[in-house]
Amino acid sequence: MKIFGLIAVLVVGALLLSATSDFPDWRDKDSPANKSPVSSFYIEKTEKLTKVPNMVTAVLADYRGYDTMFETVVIFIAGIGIIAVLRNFDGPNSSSIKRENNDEGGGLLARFTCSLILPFIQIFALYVVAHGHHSPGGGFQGGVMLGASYILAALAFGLSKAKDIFSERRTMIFAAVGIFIYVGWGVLCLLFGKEFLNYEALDSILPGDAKMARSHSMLIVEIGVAFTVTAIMFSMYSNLSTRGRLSKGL
Amino acid sequence: MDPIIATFIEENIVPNFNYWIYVILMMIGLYAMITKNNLIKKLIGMAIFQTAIILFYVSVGVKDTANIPIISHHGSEHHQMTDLSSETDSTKEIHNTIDKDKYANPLPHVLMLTAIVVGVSTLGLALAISQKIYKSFGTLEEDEILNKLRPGGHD
Amino acid sequence: MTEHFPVLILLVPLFGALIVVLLGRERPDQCWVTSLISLGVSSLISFFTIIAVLSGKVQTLRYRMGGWPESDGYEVGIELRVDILAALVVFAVTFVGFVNTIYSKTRAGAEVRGKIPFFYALIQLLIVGLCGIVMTNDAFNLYVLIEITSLTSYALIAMGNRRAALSSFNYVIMGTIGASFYLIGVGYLYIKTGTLNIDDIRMVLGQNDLWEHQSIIVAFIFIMLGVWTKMAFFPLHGWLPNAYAYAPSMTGTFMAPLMTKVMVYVMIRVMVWVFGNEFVYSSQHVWGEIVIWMSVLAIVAGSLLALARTDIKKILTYLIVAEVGYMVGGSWLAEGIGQAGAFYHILSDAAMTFCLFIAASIIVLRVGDSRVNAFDGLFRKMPLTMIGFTVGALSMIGLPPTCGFFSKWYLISAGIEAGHWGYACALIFSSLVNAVIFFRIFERAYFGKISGVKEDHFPSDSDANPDIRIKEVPWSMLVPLFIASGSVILLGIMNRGLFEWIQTALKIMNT
Amino acid sequence: MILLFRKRPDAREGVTFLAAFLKLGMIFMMLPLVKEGKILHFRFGEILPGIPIEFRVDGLGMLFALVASSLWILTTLYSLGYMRGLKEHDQTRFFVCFALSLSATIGVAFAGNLLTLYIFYEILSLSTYPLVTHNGDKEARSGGRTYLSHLLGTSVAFVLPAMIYCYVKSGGDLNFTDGSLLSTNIGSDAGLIVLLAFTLGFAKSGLMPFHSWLPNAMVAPTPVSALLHAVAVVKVGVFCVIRVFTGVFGTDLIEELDIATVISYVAAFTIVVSSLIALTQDNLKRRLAFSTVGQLAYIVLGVSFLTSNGVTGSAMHIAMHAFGKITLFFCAGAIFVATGKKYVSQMVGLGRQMPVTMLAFLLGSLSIIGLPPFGGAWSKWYLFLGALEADQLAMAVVLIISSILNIAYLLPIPINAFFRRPPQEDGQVETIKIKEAPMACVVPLSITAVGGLLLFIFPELGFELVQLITKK
Amino acid sequence: MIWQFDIIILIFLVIAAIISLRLKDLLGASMVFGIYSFLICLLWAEMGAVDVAFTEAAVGAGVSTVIMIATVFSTKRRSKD
Repeated sequence: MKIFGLIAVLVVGALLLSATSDFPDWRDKDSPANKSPVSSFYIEKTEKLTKVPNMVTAVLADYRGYDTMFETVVIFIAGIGIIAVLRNFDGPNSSSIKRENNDEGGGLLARFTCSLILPFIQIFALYVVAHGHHSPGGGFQGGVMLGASYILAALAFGLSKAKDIFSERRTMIFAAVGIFIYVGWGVLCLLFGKEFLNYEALDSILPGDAKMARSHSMLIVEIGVAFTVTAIMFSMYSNLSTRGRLSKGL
Repeated sequence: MDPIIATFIEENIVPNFNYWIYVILMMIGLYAMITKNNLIKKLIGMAIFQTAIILFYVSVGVKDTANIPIISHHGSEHHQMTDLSSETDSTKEIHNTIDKDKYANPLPHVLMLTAIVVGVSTLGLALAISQKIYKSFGTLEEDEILNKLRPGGHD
Repeated sequence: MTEHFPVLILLVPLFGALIVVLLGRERPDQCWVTSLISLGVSSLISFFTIIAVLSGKVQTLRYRMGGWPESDGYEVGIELRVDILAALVVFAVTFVGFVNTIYSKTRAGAEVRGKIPFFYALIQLLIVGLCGIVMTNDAFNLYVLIEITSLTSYALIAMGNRRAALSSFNYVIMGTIGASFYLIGVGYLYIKTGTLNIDDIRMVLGQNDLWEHQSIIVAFIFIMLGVWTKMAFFPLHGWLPNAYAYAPSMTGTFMAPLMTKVMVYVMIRVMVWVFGNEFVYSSQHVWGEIVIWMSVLAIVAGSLLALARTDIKKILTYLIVAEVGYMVGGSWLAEGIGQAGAFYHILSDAAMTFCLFIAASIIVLRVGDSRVNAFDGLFRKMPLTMIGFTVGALSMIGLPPTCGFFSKWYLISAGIEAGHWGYACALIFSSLVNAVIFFRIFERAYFGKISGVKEDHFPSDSDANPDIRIKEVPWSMLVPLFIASGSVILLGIMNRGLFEWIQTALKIMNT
Repeated sequence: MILLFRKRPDAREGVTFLAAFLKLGMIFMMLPLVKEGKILHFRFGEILPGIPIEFRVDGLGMLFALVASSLWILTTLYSLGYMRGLKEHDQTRFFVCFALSLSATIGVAFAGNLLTLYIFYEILSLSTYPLVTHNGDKEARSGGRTYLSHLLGTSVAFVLPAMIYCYVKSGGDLNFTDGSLLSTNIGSDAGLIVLLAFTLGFAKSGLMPFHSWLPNAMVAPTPVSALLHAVAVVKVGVFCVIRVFTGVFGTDLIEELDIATVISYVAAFTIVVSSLIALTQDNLKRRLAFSTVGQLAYIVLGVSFLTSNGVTGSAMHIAMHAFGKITLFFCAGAIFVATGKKYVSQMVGLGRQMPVTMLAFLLGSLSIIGLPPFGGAWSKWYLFLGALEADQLAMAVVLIISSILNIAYLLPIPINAFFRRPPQEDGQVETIKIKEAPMACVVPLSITAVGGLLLFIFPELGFELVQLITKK
Repeated sequence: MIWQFDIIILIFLVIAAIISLRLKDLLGASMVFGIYSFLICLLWAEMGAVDVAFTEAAVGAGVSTVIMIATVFSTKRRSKD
C-alpha cells in the first residue's frame, strides 16, 4: 500500500513538475492570468462600477457573488452535516442539553481575561464585517472571528453557559437566516426585474445611485455571510468538542 | 549575501520556486492521505494538500510591481517597490486612471477564499465522521478498524 | 420569465432546504411536504426549460449572474448555460429527486430517526448542487458545486451505520483528492488562459493555440483524473460500493442514479466544451486508446465483481461501476455517435439504476435480508415490486424495448464504427454477465423456496398456499417504483427523438 | 394485426381457442393476396433511426405462419386434455405463456426487418421459459437454465453484434429485401464471420455446438415440447436462418463470397451425430429431441445449398417435419398420460393397449423418415435434388445415411409396440385392454398424423408459397 | 514582495508539514499544523493577498486547529504513525 501510494504520488508530482516548466515566471506581471482582460477589468473598473476600493470584496460579493452564495451554503452544509452525523437525538437527553455542574470551563484567571477581551474581539469582528469594503476583511473573516469569540467564551465559562446564549436551535436559525439574507437579497433583485444578484435593480430602495446600491448590497450580503459563518463555526466547535452530546466542552 | 549568487537565485530559482514548493507540499499531503494509517493524520494531510493548491493559486496572482488589491487614493505608502521618482506621477495618475500593474490580481484571492472555506468545511465534516467512527470502533487506526470488521462480516 | 428558469431551478430547493431547517425537528411531516413541493416545483420548471429550449427560439439559455456584461469578449461574472443536454440532465436530476422524496416518506422516520429536517435539507442541497454542476458555465463555480454535492453525500452516507461511517470517510479522502485534482486542472488552465468561463477558455486556447503546451495537457489529465475519481471509474472505484451499499436506503436511491451520471456529464462537457474534439481525439495523444482499454477493463471487472457478490446492493453498486465504464468508453470512442450514445446512456442508466435501487431497497426492507436468497418466491409474495425489478433488470441486460437495449445498441454500433472491437465485445460480455446475475435472481424469485433457506423465513410456496407472509409495501414506495420502471420503458420508446436532439446539440457544440 | 393478440391478457381455454381461430382466419384472409405474389407491409413507428417495427408478409412467412397457427389449435386442444389429465398447476400461467409464445412466433414469421425479428425472437425465448420450467422442480430448473442461457446467450452474443454490424455496414438499414442487404464490399472472411454469427446465434435452430438446450428442455410438459420442437421455437430458429440467407445476404452474395460450405458442413455433422446420439437414447422424448436436432439440420443444410430446390426443400421441410414431429410428441404425451411410461424400453407391446396412438406414431415416424406416401417425402426429395444440383454428393450421401438412421431409431418403437408381447409379469396378459389417453389427446394426434398424409397428396399450397421466394 | 522572505517561509512550510505528519502525538501534530497555517498566512500577507491571509489566520490557524484539537481530545491522543 505504502509503495503503491508512493509511486502514485511520485507520478503525480512528476506530472505537475513537468508542467511547471512552461509556466510564466512567478511575479510576472505580464503572465496571461495577470494581464488577461478579466483581471484588468476587475482592477480598473471595480471602483468606478461599485464604489468599493477593496477589489477582493467586490469580486467576492458582486462579480462572483454566485460563488460566494454557494460558499456560504457549503459552510451551512458542513454545520448541519456535522449535526446529522454526530448527534443522536434518541438518547436519554435527546433534544435538551444536559446541564452539568462540574462544567466550570477554565480557571479564574482565564475567565477574568476573557471577560475583559471578549467585548473587544466581538466589536473588532463587527468592524471587520462592516469595513470589508475598504480594508481587508469581510463577512467571512468577521463571522469566523465572532464565532471564535463564542468558542472562547465556551472555553472559558464552560459550554453550557455559552449554550445559554447560543442554543443549538438558535444556531440553526441564525445559519438559515444568514443564507436567507443572502439569497433573499438576490431574489429581491429578481423581483425588481433584473437578473439574480444584480444589485443595480435595487437602487430605488437603497440610498444613492445604482453603483452605491451595489456597494450597500455587498454590505448586506456580507452580513448574511457573517450570520451563517458565526453560527456554524460555533456549532461546529460545540459538536466536535463534545462528540455531539453538547454536554461538556473541553 | 553575495550579489552574484543573489542574482543567480533571482533568475533561476525564484521564478519557479513557488511552484516547486507547491508541488512538494502537495505530494506530502497526498502521500499522507493515501498511506497514513491514522485517520486524523489523513485529515492533516488533506489540509496540507488543499493549502498547497491554494498556494499555487495565490502564486499565480502575484506581480512583482504590485501591491495588495485595495485601491488607495493616497497611494504613497503602498508602493515600496517603486522608486520615488515614478511614484509621484503614479500617485497622480492613480486618481484618474488606475494602473493595473500596481495591484495584485484579485481573482485568485477570491477563488482561494472560497477554497479555504470549502477546506475547513470538509475538515469539520471529516472530523465529525472520524469521531463517529471512533465512537463505534473505539480506535482511529485504519488497520485496527479493519481487523475489528473482519470477524463479523456484515452488520 | 423563461430567461429566469435556470436560476429558479436552483433557488427553489435552496429555499426549501432553509425552510426545512427552520421548521426543525418538531415537525417532520411538514419537512417532507416542503421538500416534496420544492423538488416538484423545480422539476416542473426544468421540464418547462426543456420545452423552452426545444421550442427553437432560444437554443441555449444563457444567464448572467449579477447581470455583468462581458468586457471585450470575456465574461467577468458567472454565467449559467443551459442547452438541451443540460436541460435533459437537469430534468432527470430534479425528477429523480422528486420521485425519490415520495419514496422516502415512510422510510425517513425509521432510518434517520431524529434528523429528518437535516436529512431533507441535505437532500435538497444535493439536488441544488447537481443541477448547478450541470448548468454552470464557470470552471471554478463547477468546483464549488462539486464540493457541495460531495459534502452533502458525505453527510448523507455517514448517517448510516458504522460501516457507512467508515466508507464515508474513505469517500471523503477520495472525493477530496478528486475535487482537488479538478481544481489543479482548472488552475493550470487559468494560469495559461487567464479566464475561468468555459467558453472563454476554449476561445483563448484556440486563439493562442496553446494546445500542445505541457501545462494544458497536464490540466486535461488532472481534470479527467479528478472527474474519474468522483465517478468511480474502475481503478478509482474503491469508495463507491461500500458507500452506496451501507448508506441509508433512501440515500442510496438518491445518489446511485445521480452522482456518477452527473460526473459523466461533466466529463463529456469538459471534453467537448473546454478542450474540444480535435484536441481530445487528436491522434498524437496516446490517451484515447488507453482510456478505452481502461473502460473495457472497468466493464469486465465491474461485471465480474458484481457476479461474485451475493448481496443485492453490492451487486447493483458494482454494476454501476461497469456502467460508468460503458459511458466513459463510449464518450472516448469518437465524436459523433459515441458521445451521443454515452449521453443517452446517462439518462437511461439513471432511469434503470433508480428503478433497480428502489426495488432492491423495498425488497430488503420487506424481507429483512439483503442477500440474494432474499428473493426466494418473491414473484408470488410481492408481484408488483418484482414487476418493477424485472423491468429494470431487463433493461440492465439490454433487451428491447427497454432503454438499456437502445443505449447498448448505440454504444456497440459506435464501437464497431470506430473499429474498436474490444469495447463492443466488452459490452456484449457485460450484458451476458448481467443476464446471468439477474436470471439467477429471477429463478429464485420465480421458484421460491429452494434448499438451504430457513423454513420459517419463507413459507412453502405454490399457489395452493394462499397465506403470504410478506405483504406489498405502501403506495408511497410502489408509485415511485412504477414511475421509474415506466420511465425506463418510456426512454426506450422515445429514444429516437432524444438521440436526435442529443446529436444536434453536440454538433452545434462542435462547430 | 398480430400484435392485437399479445395484448390479450386472459388466456383461459375459450379465449385461447378464439384467438387461435381468429389468427388462423386472419392468416387465411391474407393468403390469397400473398398467393398473388404481392407482399403485405404493416409498419409501426420507427424505434431506431431508419428502422421501424415492420411486418412483412411474404410466401415463406406465410407458410410458416400457416403451419404454426394451424398446429397451435391442435396443440391447444391437446394440451387441454393433457393438463386436465395430469391436473397440472398454474394452468392460467401456462396458457398465457402459450399464447404469448405463439404470437411471438407469428411475429417472427412476419417480421419485416432484422430488429423486429430479433425483438420477437427474444420475446419468444422469455415467454417459453416459464413453459419449460413448468414443473418447477430441480430438474426443470436446470433444464430451464440451460435453455435460457443457450438461447439468450447466443442471441445476445452473436446475433446482436452481427445485426449491429449489418446496421453499420449497410448504412442504417435492416429491412429484408429480396436481393441482398449487404453489398459485396464486405470481405469474404468478414461475411463468413457474420454469417456464422447469425447461423449459430439463432441457437433455436439447434445446430451442433448449441443444441444441448433442446434435449434438456424435454423436462417440459409434453404439449410444450410438442410446441417447442414441432412448431414454435426450433422452427423459428431455422426460419431465422433462412431469412438471413435469403433476406439479409441473398443467395447471390453468399455464392460470390463462397461461404456457404462451412455452414453445410456444420449442418451435415449435426445431422449424423445427432442421429447417432438419438439411437442411444432410451427416454422417448429425448430421442425425439435428438431426431429434431437432426431434422433441423436438414433445413439448414438445404438452405446452404443455395439452390432453388434446396430452399424449396427446406421450406417444405419446415411444414412437413412440423406435422410429423408434433404427431410423435403428441403420441409420447398420450402414452405418458395414459400409462405414465417415458422410456422406449417400456413401450414394448404397447400397441395392443393404445392402437390409435401407436398407429399415429407409425405414420408420424414414416413421415419423418420421408417415405412416400407421406409429406416428408417431398421435402427430402427436394433436399436431395438440391444436393445434386449443387453437386455436393457428400451431402446427398449424408442425407441417405441419416434417413437410414432415422429408420433405425424411429421404426423399432411402433414395431415392438405392435408385434412383440410385453414382458409377462405374473400373468397380466388378459388384462391388456384398450386404454387410450383422453379424447382431447387422441383427436389432435390422429389429425396431425392424417395431416402428414394429406401433405403428401396436396402439397401445392406449400409449393406455391415457396415458389414466391425461390423463383427470384 | 521580497523573495528572500518568500523562500525562507516556503522552506519552513515544508519542514512544518513534515513534522506535523511525523509526530506520533496527535495533539502536537495539531499544534504544528496550527504553526503551519500561521506560516502560510504570513506567506500570503507577503504575497499581497491580505484577505486570504486574514481568512487563513482566522480559519486555518484558528478554527481548524481548535476543532482538530477538540477531536483529538475527544478521541485518542496517541497514534501509531
